[in-house]
Amino acid sequence: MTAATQATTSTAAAAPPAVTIRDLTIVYRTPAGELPAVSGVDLDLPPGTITGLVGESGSGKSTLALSLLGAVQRPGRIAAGSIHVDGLGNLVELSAKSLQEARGGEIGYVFQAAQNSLNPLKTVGKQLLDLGRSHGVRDRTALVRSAKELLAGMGLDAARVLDSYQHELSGGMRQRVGIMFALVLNAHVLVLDEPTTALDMISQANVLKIVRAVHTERGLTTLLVTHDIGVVAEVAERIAVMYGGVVVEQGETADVLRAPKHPYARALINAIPRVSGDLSAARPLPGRPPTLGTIPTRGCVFRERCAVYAERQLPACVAEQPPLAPVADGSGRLVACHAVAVEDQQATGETA
Amino acid sequence: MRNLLVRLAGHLVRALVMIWVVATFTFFLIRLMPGDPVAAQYEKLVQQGMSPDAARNATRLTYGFLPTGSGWDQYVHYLWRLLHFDFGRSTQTLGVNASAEVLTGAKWTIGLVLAGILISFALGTVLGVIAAIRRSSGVGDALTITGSLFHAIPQFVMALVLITVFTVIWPVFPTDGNVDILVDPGFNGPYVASLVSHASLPALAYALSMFGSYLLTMRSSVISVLGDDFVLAAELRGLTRTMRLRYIARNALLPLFTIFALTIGFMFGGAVFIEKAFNYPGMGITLINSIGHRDYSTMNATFLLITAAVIVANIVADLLYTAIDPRVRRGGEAVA
Amino acid sequence: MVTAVEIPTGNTPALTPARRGFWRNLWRVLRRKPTRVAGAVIVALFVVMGVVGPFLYPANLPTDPGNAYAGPSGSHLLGTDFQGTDVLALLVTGSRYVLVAAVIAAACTVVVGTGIGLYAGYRRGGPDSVLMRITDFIITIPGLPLLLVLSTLWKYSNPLTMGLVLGVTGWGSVARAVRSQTLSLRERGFIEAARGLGLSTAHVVRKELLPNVAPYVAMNLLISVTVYIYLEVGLFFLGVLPFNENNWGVMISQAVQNGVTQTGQGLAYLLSPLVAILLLTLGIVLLVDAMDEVFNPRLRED
Amino acid sequence: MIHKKRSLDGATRESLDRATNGTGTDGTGTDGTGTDGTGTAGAIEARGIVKSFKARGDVLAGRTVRALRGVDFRIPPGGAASFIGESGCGKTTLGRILAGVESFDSGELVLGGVPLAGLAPRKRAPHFRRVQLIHQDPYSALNPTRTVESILRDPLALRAKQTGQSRAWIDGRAREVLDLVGLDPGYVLPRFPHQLSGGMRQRVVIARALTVDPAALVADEAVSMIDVSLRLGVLNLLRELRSTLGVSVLFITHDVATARYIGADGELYVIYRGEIVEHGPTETVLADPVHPYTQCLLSAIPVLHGVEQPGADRLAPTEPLDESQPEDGCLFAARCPFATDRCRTEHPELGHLGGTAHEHACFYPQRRSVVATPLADT
Repeated sequence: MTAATQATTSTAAAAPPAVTIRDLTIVYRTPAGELPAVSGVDLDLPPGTITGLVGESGSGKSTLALSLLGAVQRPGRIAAGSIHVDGLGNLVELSAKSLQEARGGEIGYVFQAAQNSLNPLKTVGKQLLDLGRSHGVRDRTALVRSAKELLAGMGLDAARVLDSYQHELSGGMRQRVGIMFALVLNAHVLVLDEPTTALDMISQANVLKIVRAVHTERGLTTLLVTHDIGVVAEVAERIAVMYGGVVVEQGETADVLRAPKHPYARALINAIPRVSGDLSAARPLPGRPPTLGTIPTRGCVFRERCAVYAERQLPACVAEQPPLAPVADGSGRLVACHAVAVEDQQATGETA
Repeated sequence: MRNLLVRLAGHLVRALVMIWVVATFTFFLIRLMPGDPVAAQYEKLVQQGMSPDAARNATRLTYGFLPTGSGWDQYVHYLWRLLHFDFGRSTQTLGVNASAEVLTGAKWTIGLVLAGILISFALGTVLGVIAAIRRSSGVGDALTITGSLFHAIPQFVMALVLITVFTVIWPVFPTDGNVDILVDPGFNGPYVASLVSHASLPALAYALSMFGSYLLTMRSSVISVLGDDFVLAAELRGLTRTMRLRYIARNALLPLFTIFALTIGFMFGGAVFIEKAFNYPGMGITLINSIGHRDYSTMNATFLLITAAVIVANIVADLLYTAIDPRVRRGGEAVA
Repeated sequence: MVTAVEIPTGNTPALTPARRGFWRNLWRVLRRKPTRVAGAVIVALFVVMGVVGPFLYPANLPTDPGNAYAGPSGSHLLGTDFQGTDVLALLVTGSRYVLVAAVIAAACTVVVGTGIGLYAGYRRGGPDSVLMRITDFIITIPGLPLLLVLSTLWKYSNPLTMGLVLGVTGWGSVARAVRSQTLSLRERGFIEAARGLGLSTAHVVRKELLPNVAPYVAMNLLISVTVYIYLEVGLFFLGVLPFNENNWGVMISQAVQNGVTQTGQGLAYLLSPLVAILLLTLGIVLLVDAMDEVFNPRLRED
Repeated sequence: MIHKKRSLDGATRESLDRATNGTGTDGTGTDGTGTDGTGTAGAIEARGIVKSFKARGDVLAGRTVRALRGVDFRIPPGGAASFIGESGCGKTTLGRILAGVESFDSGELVLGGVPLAGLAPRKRAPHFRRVQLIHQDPYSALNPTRTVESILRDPLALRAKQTGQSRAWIDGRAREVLDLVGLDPGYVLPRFPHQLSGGMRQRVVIARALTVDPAALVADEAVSMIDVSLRLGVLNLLRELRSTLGVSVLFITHDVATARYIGADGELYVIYRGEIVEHGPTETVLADPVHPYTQCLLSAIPVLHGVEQPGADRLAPTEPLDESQPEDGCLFAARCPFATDRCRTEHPELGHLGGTAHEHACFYPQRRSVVATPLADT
């Protein structure tokens, strides 16, 4: 735990993280008992940075994103851990009322573009007023004005958009309206859940450009949740890779992409076809990602598909899930792998 | 707005066609009746010594049908008179037009049906929302089971049970009729009280037999809306619970309009059972009596009126739906 | 990589597990909840009652005017009616007409409704709009008044005609629902794929579409039975139909006409058919709960 | 019983023979199509395919959307072609037309040397059967109420009936096609689709397509709904089928990288608003795109910073597609960063670039390096 804190403070200057997640465990009640979707996750979001959270289906990334708003949906619940948000305190301990005010107020959330995140029976403008009413905004004209500024800044005809129903907006427009709703009350933490899934390349590039722009303009702390490493690579300074409810690697995006340490991160990056370079470098990853019911309860969650385990058969891999620990190269990288830890020990042993 | 007018025009055309088909159907039904009552009446009058023309006229007045002439002539004549709301004369109540006979009954039926619908709709939708939101708790289960149970009980069974309980075992309500005949009609206390006490049980029977289906429909509609993305989005945007409930309820009510129209039709149709059980002199009783007395003019008029009521209810529901749902009202893809 | 593939010959592998395992599946799904077993038992009892029951009693039940409106007792388990006839005997002998008519009507509804719904949804275009106009028409015409009007022409004297008339006037909503399901299934890739593979329309309808609407159809078959029981019993209750065969509706009608609801005398006589109807409904509702699971492999597995 | 025991590579060779020569050697492949013996069996040729849709909803306005405005291409037997473009460009419609699922308004389609325009719809069906569509969504492409075994048996039983094969042939062939797609028949056959992963389902879909010995597979965003770590397996399978069975693969996608992975040695077609705006060997077009639309599209691909460096001429994202933009001149003019007055009034036709196989439809073709390249030190 403390190791993780040290690691991030060393990279992100002196500023304390805007969001600090410690030992977070989220379980879902199923007929087979309570199963963890997220187990013992530590994650820091340094202020003013975009962090990309990458994982496949069932990795727990969306559950983690929801927990940042204290909105894990039933039958899930936060079983352990804490989520400290700058200026709010520990979200896990907040009252329902303060949580409701924090959502949309301090922390903005943007849905996937393909999802219909607007009430189909009300215009955008009416829903904006509902938002204001829910958050006790007195000055309605100011609210509408800042909404219009945000929309215009994203290249939309603000007046027309406010007078539109959801079905009258295109996918790209809905996404921008979503961003407006997330930020109109001046939230300083922004969570984007699969913001570009189901968009084509050009729309995706547009949305990412906007995300980047509002992020810098408003000095946000942003978490971008996606299955697409390319999206993270394009906009995020930091990346966290999740698998089976666990963060397996975390670090500067360029570092991780250049030299991934965790076998899953490495395999995932190698499994992506590229637009240039050697095609034969791409390698498929055997097996399939685990679901809630099939995440191994003992040992490393990635063991079954792990090339390193297949080769070296470390007993520790079977015994316990490795903790997310800093690697010895001093890059501030965090990796949860027994093999990497052993290599580090050997390396330090040799130099000593 | 244009969408609304186009829709309305389409509805009217379809409604007219449907009423025409039903009218044609009853025309042939009555003419096909064993021993064709119209021809029988005509022949009887002629045998009694009336001139053929007089007999033809008299028969026509009674049934609204020409007893003689080509089938086509008779049919056109019948339709022409229907256009003038002339259904002929009642043969059970002498000297009264069939249309007047029906309207007397309709007055009572509409009152009952409206009362029943309002009560059951309000009860059913509110309980349906609760049943959906508390669906994983005992309250939700109990409501759902109650809903299915009441939904499954036939109207006449409900009526008979109510009668048995509230007039036999625990006699607090009058058994039958619409008003105490000993009370002076008019807008006075005793008369209104008598009206209300006579209407209470039948209206309750309607409400109890209908609220279950509203409850179940509302429940599944709310559950489906709860799964919509915008509900979670509203929560994540920090909308208050009240606000979110309002969003959910309004969206969930939309599909209920279709059901609403169907139930109105069903209630007019099913009025027969409850009116019979309570001997409440509405359209249902009019229909049964006309059939019992082989009063074809009244039967025809009642049947056509009930059909028309159902069609109108359908149109109104659809227009309401159009007015409420912006996806239909304001272009975009029509929601079927 | 390359391995010889042994082709099993002479045996018939599990070709159509869905069909062969239907009854076994049904049994397994029923056992999952005691309420379902109870439902199945109730329905089975009524079936036995309708099939065997009438043979247990003489064609003309004995009357005993001296013992009218008797309450339940050892000799008359459910009491007697206004003529002193045993109510249990009336109930048992009267079940056949009711059940046969309801089953015929439900079968009619499901066959016609599913057929028209599938055809209209699959063909779309012209045939679809014609069929749907007819369906709208059938749905909109108020059913009960129509049946009453028809009673001036038809005598509903035997369960067959009763069932057919009920079925012919009642298939509209099934057709509409099956059509809309078919339309949405059409958009699914597997229908397109089947046609792309050159499989015939008959195949697509029978093997791709039908299994997917089957749960809905089966549920409707059961629910229709209850609805038709209400309707026919209700028709007799209204007292406009002539009757020459004893059935539950006649019992209720007679009880009301003889003033049971006014005097409270012979309540058992009135309540017996009502309770029988409710019990049968309950049994069917409990069974319906199992249908979805029987037909949907996704729910069947744990 | 020649089918009693047969090795997989035997079956493979047989399929290969059939696909390339169009002649069944043992009677299993003679369904009478694609056997003109001129070596064009399996070739797919489109000439001026045009398709319009009536916009749904507003009946009175009756707006039509022109999905395809005269598309030409030819794909040799066993070839690979990728069609890329943003959503709404008509690429999906094109795939559906090739597979016979959708009709076309005008133009000519030649499948296996047989022109289809003159044929009655009934006569077209067997030819279209040689082109199988692999859907984007493997979840809806398989009937949820049936086991994999019964899904595969139906088309095989139809074949068996036509060619007089035995039941054993059906069983054997079902196992063969599963082997071909890398699935264990013993595991997969008795299972229902919902019991399989997305990747496995997509393999079953491909296996089902193989039951009719197709000349071509049209894969429409075939991996976009599959988990990232499983995608490459399915892509590799499509590549393998090309080389082992000689099936041509038409890959329709907005994801340029997967298009390249499938068809690096094939042709790349860039579609914009129902028109091909650029075409050429895949690697050539990616390395040296000359049409501004292609350049915009390729510029939009995220760069894997740390591993790749962005192309020197990478363009900023253009506005999204708007079908109401003018159709007079170049269809891309309104969004094009380089458009001139000529572009807005005159419509450029597809033409060859300096006598090469590289075609484009732009008045001002200009090579720009927009695609990211690998960093040297990795």
